[in-house]
Amino acid sequence: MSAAPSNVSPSWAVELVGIDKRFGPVHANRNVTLRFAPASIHGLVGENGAGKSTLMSILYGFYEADEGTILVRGQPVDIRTPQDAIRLGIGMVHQHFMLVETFTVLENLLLGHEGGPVLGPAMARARAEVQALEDQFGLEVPLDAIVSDLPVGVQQRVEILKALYRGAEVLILDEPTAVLSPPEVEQLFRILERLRQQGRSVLLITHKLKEIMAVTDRVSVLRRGEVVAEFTTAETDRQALADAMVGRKTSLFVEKAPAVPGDVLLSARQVNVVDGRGVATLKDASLTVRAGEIVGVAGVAGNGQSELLEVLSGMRRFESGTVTLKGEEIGPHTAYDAAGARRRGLAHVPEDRLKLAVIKEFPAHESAILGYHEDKDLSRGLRLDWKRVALKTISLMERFDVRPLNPNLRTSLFSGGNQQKLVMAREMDREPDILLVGQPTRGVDIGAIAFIHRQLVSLRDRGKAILLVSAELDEILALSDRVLVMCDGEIVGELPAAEATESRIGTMMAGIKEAPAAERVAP
Amino acid sequence: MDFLLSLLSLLDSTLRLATPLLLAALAGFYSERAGVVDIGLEGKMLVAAFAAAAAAAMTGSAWAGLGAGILASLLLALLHGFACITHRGNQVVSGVALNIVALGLTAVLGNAWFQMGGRTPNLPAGARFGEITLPLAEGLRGVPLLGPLYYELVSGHNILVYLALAAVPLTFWVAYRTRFGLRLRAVGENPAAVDTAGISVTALRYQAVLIAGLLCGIAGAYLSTAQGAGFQTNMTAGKGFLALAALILGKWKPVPTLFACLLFAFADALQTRLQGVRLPGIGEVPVQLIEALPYLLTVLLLAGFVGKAIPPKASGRPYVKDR
Amino acid sequence: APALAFEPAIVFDMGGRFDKSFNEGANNGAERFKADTGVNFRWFEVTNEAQREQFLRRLASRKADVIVSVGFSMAPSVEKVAKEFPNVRFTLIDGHVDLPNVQSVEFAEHEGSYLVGVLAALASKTGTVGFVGGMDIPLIRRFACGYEQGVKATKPATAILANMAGSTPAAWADPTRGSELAKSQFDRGADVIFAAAGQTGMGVLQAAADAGKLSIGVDSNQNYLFPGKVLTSMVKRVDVAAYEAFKTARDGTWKAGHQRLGLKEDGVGWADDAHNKALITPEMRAAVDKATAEIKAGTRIVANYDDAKGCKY
Amino acid sequence: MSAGGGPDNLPWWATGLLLPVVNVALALLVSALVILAIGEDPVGALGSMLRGAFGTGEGIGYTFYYATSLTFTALAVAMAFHGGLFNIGGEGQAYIGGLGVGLVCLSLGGWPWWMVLPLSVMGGAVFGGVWAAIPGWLQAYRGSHIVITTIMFNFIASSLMVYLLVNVLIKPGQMSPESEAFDPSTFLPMMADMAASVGIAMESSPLNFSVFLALAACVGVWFFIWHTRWGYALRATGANENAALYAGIDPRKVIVVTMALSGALAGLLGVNELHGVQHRLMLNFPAGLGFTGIAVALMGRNHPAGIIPAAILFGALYQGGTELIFDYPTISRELVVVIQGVVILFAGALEHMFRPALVRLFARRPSVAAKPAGA
Ligand SMILES: Nc1ncnc2c1ncn2[C@@H]1O[C@H](COP(=O)(O)OP(=O)(O)OP(=O)(O)O)[C@@H](O)[C@H]1O
Ligand SMILES: Nc1ncnc2c1ncn2[C@@H]1O[C@H](COP(=O)(O)OP(=O)(O)OP(=O)(O)O)[C@@H](O)[C@H]1O
Ligand SMILES: [Mg+2]
Ligand SMILES: [Mg+2]
Repeated sequence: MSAAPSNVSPSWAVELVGIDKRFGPVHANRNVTLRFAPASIHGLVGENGAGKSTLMSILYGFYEADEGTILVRGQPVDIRTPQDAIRLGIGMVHQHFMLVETFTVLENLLLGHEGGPVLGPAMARARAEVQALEDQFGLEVPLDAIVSDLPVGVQQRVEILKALYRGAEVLILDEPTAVLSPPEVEQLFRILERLRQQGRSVLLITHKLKEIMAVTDRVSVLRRGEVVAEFTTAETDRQALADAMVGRKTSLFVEKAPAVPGDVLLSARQVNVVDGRGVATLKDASLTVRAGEIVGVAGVAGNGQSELLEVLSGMRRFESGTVTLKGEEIGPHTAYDAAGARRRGLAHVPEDRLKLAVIKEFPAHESAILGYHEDKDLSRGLRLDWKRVALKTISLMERFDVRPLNPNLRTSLFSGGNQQKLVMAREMDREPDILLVGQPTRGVDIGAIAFIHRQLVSLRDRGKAILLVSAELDEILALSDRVLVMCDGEIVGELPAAEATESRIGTMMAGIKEAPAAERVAP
Repeated sequence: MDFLLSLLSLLDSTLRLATPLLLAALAGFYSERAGVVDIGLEGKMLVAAFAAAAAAAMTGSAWAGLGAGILASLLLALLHGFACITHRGNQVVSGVALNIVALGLTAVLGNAWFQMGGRTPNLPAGARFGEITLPLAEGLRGVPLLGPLYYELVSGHNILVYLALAAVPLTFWVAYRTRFGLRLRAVGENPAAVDTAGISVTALRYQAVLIAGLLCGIAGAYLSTAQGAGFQTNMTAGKGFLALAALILGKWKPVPTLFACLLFAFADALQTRLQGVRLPGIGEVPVQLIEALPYLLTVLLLAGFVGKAIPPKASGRPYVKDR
Repeated sequence: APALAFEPAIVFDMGGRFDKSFNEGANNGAERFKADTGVNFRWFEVTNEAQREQFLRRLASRKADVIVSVGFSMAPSVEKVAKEFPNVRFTLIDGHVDLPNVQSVEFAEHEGSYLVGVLAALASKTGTVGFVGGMDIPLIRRFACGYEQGVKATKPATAILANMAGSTPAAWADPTRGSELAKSQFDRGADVIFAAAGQTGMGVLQAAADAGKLSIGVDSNQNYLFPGKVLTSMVKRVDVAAYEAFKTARDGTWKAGHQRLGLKEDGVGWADDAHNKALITPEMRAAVDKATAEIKAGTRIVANYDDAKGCKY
Repeated sequence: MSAGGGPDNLPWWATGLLLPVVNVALALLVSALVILAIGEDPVGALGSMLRGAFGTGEGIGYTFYYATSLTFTALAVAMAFHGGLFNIGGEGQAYIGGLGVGLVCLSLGGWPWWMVLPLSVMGGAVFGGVWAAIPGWLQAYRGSHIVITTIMFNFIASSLMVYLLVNVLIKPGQMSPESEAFDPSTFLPMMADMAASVGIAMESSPLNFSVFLALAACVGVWFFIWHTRWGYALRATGANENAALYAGIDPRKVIVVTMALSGALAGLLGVNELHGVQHRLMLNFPAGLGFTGIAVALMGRNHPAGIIPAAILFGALYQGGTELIFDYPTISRELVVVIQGVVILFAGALEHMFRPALVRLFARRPSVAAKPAGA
């Protein structure tokens, strides 16, 4: 617990003193004290479940602390509801979006700040004000679009704009970059910079230590609900932060031998998908994946990667084209579903684990057989043999270090990282010939990331074919033997690992095609 | 001319029958748009019908009846709110329970107060909402087409019918043009967004539930003091459920809901006129088939044309700050 | 020492004892018996099928002296329980059970309906009369058929509009629907409507009074409900049946067997009192009296819907 | 409505036993106030209900007879619930199921009951199942809201049955719209007779062999939902349709099948009411038991182990209520309805009212001022 500056002279923007919070048996915050200065960007890091979101929700009045005091600009304050926080000039962008999806952007901005009982005139006024804000910060948001029609990145911008519109002097950002593309991240950082110049303070939560290093002035580390360290960013490095978060020495690098690709196990030719609204979401997608290689698919979320995974895994019909699975051709009219895919030796870790890969209400052991409940070795006659299922689950949990080791705990009570490990364990357990993986480490802390990466590489080394979709360029670069880049439903380029650099992929992600042969040296 | 008159009479009857459905469906609109499922429209209408008839019988004033009806319905609405909002109870169970309580209680109180088997005395003209002849109706009656249209269809209803019709644009305005409406629709979709915007979810939902109570109160009073002349046990006879169906058919939007109500009422009015009609080749259509017509129609419409109705996302779920 | 108290009982059908209709008629008879003799009676209202037998059996095992069961739906239960308790007397109203300890009382509703049909035809100025039935069951069709015969026999050119309120027991208790049906019939030209629909009929009577048209009540005398607006009522003397059952059981003259009470037995008739005096013209009175006499004498036969298997006459 | 203790860590017996008992007690207290308000003796009246429901052999018979019917309709609701469907159509499915039962019994006159029973069960299940599968299909393939379609199908069932009974199936020359009586050879044995045949004297009541069928249905439903692959697929679909799709389950098929099974369970009500007791096809025999089944299922937390006691509670309310109006002529049958509503309100909708208090009671943590999470 390194020193908070001892002299009192720089008046703090916000001081959280001795905050304590429990959720039933979970002690989310333990006597946390955290201060940050005006005109500064303060980072907050910690493993999954360390209590970061809880702490900030308390500052925002969304939760009430069991104990502790809050001071804003030196004055003790009583924050019981978000309304109190808003009045004190505190704004928050939540980790899970707080948007009304059926509303337009403008309506979302207006909510709670309508400026009069009738919307008409207020709406016009708000439009002008928001426009001014957009210009000032270079944030572009279509005000009359329905939120659910917008890509997540834009939704994130709406959230930020909402906080700015409400006049936040102190802006809390809870993992805002998880869904942003690299250029969007850069843009966000420019905004944060401008806020700091205006004398406002920003509190930034992120799992990406690179970002911490890039923009923050100071950074606090939370572990198991406690503040365990605080650094001046300029005086520390990623390794030190990682070690403080986990509480021991960690390795941030994956070791990996060159790939030895074998036969083509999975391929797609000219696959097209049109969604329910008639929009083409996948256009003439073609690819091959060989045994013993990891093919990475890079791209900003929402550019057809989800559809690609869904088509290949049998969850979605496609309009035209063929998919070839271990030599077997599958057309738009072939009977092919997720169960069929699994029978043919294809496993799938989907992008959105909470929506697809586990059932939150089920106990862990029931989630641990999702997709495999028809397996002969799990049933006895008509009966699903729960004893065998439990044994199986325990072995999965042990192999992948899922904590707590309790197969009867409700799935939703496991932390995100542990849920992800459970899904990985389930899908890798049957030694699939082909593994489709989407966003394997989204929202997962660095300890778990390294583990998951090692598992993927070892599967590859056992001669399996892996298709990896990730919005994290670092992840793509660290794992892939070959990189495909997607933009607007198309596969716009392909690079061998050796030639894949951040900037080349970045330009391709933005939709600027380059001929595969054209060699350019990265700056 | 004869055809015109019978058509007008059909439409006239449609309006009368649509009124309670419309009021109740709009009540459901407010409640469900705020995220509180309301199976209890039926029960609220029933207590209101009883209270209105009882008060009108005792005071001789239809307006006193209306006031009593609204009050009774509000009390039931508060109870629903207490169970579902304050105590986060299951909204469907609460609605079912309140329907049953309303069914029993109105009969018990009716028996205790009037000793007429749960009925209230027949209301004299003064204790009911009479028909209003709109200005110029008599004078314009002779004008071809428009005259009868105005006289037969537009004029000559009681004030609650006009009130119900006026409630549709009013509701539209409230829901889509006011601050309250914006918040109401938001809390039914994503209460957490409302909460983090610094607005009380609980207060908002209580307001919505109470508005539902108010509208059901008017609907109930209409049944016993305008359309009818006294209260009978279970006189709502499923209208609350039909109103709910209209709300869903109208996809939780005020204007389409109006059309759904009119459709149900039209089918209902039509079926009284179709009884005994012979169709070429088929012969006399069984009464029961005609009677089932509104329901069959609804199913066909739902299956064929309306498509998927997407309820307010948070409806049915109590709000808990949770991940 | 006083003799063991006399204990009569009555079981009402689902409509309940204040249904303004045949249950209420039976109730009136029982109340009259109570007023005359000071003897109290037990009563129950059935709420579901299982309770029919349950109430009957309970009353029988407690040695009720006579058990009046109101409504044709009670017939199967009466049959079953009467077999179990051969020493208990049962009177079944509106139904028929052949057992040595059961008295079945049925009414010739078609005859009474015929008379009000005569009156309706004569009272109508538009030449169109209406009929609103409750639930669509043979009993109500019998009413409708008698009514139709009366109308047609009097003024063959008269048009008859007929509606049933519904297919569930709710059809007996839906005055709103009754008033809508009445309004639709008025709109189609009817100016007299016969309502044989329990409480649903109240809506018909109300709508007629509101519209300044005429209605005809059913079962009990309903003329007083809207004086001057109810042409008459087709009375079915369920009250007499109930009263007689209690009285004969008390004085020992109760007899099992089947009775069909028609005009001749004064079991059915039309209500003629101060409330509708002004509505009945001498011409109407003459016509209805003539019909009454002929039916009683057997010279005019009113076809019964059930016997004829349809309204054929 | 998740089963078992939530995140507030109450022991299972507190949520499973203590809380319901407290809630029912409160409901009875409120009922007592209502009885007091109409000028009757509440202790005597509630005592009479209790005696009526459980005090005599006959009373117990009736209580369990009602509970049998309620078990079928509640299981129907529970089955659909686990598939993520809210089936309000139990009433209509029971009605049409009864038609199936009736047709089987009418056409198999002369057969012994134990041969008729499997067929009448099938008749009820198939008719009820098909009647429910249509709304299921409409939901799955046409997106028609199941709540409306099942409500509509209740009305349609009612019209259909009246048509059939008035025009087709009515026993000729009879006033009430009922079919001919079934052949006595087909009658299910009455519990009293079965008891008598093994030398136990039991008062006569409508309780019949169907009660065993109801128990078997409970076990069957429990086994199906929680111990088979199909049950797993059903629950997965109910909890998360997208996850089901991911797992290779076709949610649309599951929805249709779930509704069919749900309707089949509701259809078995006809076995108890018609094959067991009334011995003829008649109008309106479900008499609201389909609707009450919703309350029973929700109070029983959609699990057979909860449904059985909840069904008995409601059976006791029905039968105790009958006894109440027998003993207290001034109390009308509608008061019994009020009491039922109050029980559903307190034991169902307000079930969480005492939870925070209970949590405080059980939280013997050292830390003071433990506020309830997330006001
Ligand atoms: N709502 C809850 N109620 C009860 N227990 C919970 C709840 N949420 C989480 N837990 C439990 O609290 C513990 C800590 O969860 P947390 O989210 O902090 O995981 P973690 O240790 O950070 O794991 P990871 O780093 O993999 O995310 C877990 O054992 C989890 O099961
Ligand atoms: N509403 C709640 N009810 C119960 N437990 C909760 C609740 N919210 C959070 N928790 C628990 O509190 C602990 C801290 O959660 P919190 O969300 O603050 O972690 P975090 O540091 O933001 O993690 P992540 O990096 O995954 O976002 C976790 O164990 C979590 O399970
Ligand atoms: Mg976590
Ligand atoms: Mg967080």
